[in-house]
Amino acid sequence: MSITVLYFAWVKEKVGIGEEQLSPPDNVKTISDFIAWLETQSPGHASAFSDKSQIRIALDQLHVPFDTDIGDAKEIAFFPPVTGGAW
Amino acid sequence: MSITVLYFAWVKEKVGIGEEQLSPPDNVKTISDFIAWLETQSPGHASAFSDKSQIRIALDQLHVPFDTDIGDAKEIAFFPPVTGGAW
Amino acid sequence: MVIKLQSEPINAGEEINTFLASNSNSGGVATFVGQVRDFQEQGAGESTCVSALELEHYPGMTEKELERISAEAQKRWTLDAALVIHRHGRMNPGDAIVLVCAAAAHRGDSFSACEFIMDRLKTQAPFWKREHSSTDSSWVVARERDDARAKRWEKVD
Amino acid sequence: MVIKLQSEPINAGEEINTFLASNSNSGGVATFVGQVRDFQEQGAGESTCVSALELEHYPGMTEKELERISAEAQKRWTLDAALVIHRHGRMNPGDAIVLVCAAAAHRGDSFSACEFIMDRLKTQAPFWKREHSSTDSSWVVARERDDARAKRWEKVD
Repeated sequence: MSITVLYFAWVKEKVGIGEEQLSPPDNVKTISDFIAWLETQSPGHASAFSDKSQIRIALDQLHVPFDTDIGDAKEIAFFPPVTGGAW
Repeated sequence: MSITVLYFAWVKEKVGIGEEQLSPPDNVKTISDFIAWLETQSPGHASAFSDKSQIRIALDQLHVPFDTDIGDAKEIAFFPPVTGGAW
Repeated sequence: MVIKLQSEPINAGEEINTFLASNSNSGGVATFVGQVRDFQEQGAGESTCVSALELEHYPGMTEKELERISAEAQKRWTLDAALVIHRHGRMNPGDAIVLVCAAAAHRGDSFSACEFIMDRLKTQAPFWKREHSSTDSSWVVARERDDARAKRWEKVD
Repeated sequence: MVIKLQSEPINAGEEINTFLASNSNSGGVATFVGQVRDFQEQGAGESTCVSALELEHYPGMTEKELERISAEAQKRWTLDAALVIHRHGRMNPGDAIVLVCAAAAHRGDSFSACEFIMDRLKTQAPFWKREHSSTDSSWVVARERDDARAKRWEKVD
């Protein structure tokens, strides 16, 4: 399986790129599995995911929790909690 | 004592005038007393005050209830419950 | 805190832009515009056409009441500024009758103040509405819903 | 229901006037404008100067999320129309970041829908803010108050 992986804000800065196409091994089922595998890919990936309480996920552009099955999703995005204006 | 009396909306239409200067007798203490006396002044006044549940009062431009003492107020106004836009 | 009472049309967008510019450091600005509709609900899904609306008011008391309401809003919430513009006299469907703006650092304050001012205004500001249709003209009767909405705020006193 | 995402400045007053004109038969229109402030609270009364703000977003998801939020508002309240305009990219203090408008027959619906859209937007729409001062630039951390505000609406689900 091949999936588009997107990173935003400081997650992107830590990983070093904004987008990549990845094919995780078959034993990767949930998003937590996927993150564990991502952390082994580079020191940048490891650093981006060092504090998971600050990571949010969207699967095919929908907010989802860490234990979600990736299934046949085409796009997964990792980013910090969202922040808008100061009001 | 002389007091400026104002009428608005359909209260004004029923009384027939928007403003008058009146000197009620000494036994008129509260607004209820004043209305009872007003009702004897003309059929228009009587008709305006026939349903007191539809009358609201401002004494010197402040909303007040019927049992308020008129004291040395300079202006008293009678009008229907207020109505603004339809929103 | 600015109160304007006018018989001229209200240009809501222009007034809001002026208000935003003079409060450019307020994070949030909530506003409300009340417009003249071209129909009046008669209950049971019925409605009649409204060709014009006339708003009588109590000169002197209206301004004071709007000021009292705005002052009360400023006491209850942390506001940077508030603006109330109310029209009186004759107006046409689609015209703005009232514009309320509230600027605050936090949006909760601006929303609550704006809604409070509107609710109080509807039950306290001395305006009386007469609706004109093609055949008729009549005073509008006050609605209990407005009293109920205004009473909600008494709990927080 | 209209969603606009743009890097160009938002002319709030002009957009509001257009919205009012296309919803002239809605009795009430509630709007909210969020503006870039020229300072950032640091807690304990401290604040630092903000010279510019940069809003990164997730193209594609942002539009979908704003549409989901507006659709949810239309399901919860009786609205005639809703408009959300959000800016992204670099902006200056005093600029409008977001404009939300909600038109309804009754003001309660327009206020609630507008506030709901703002609360949801702050916690769900994928925007990340970077503040630039004269010496520094840093990502802004999400605040718990926003989560608390957004959670209020879950009770009415």
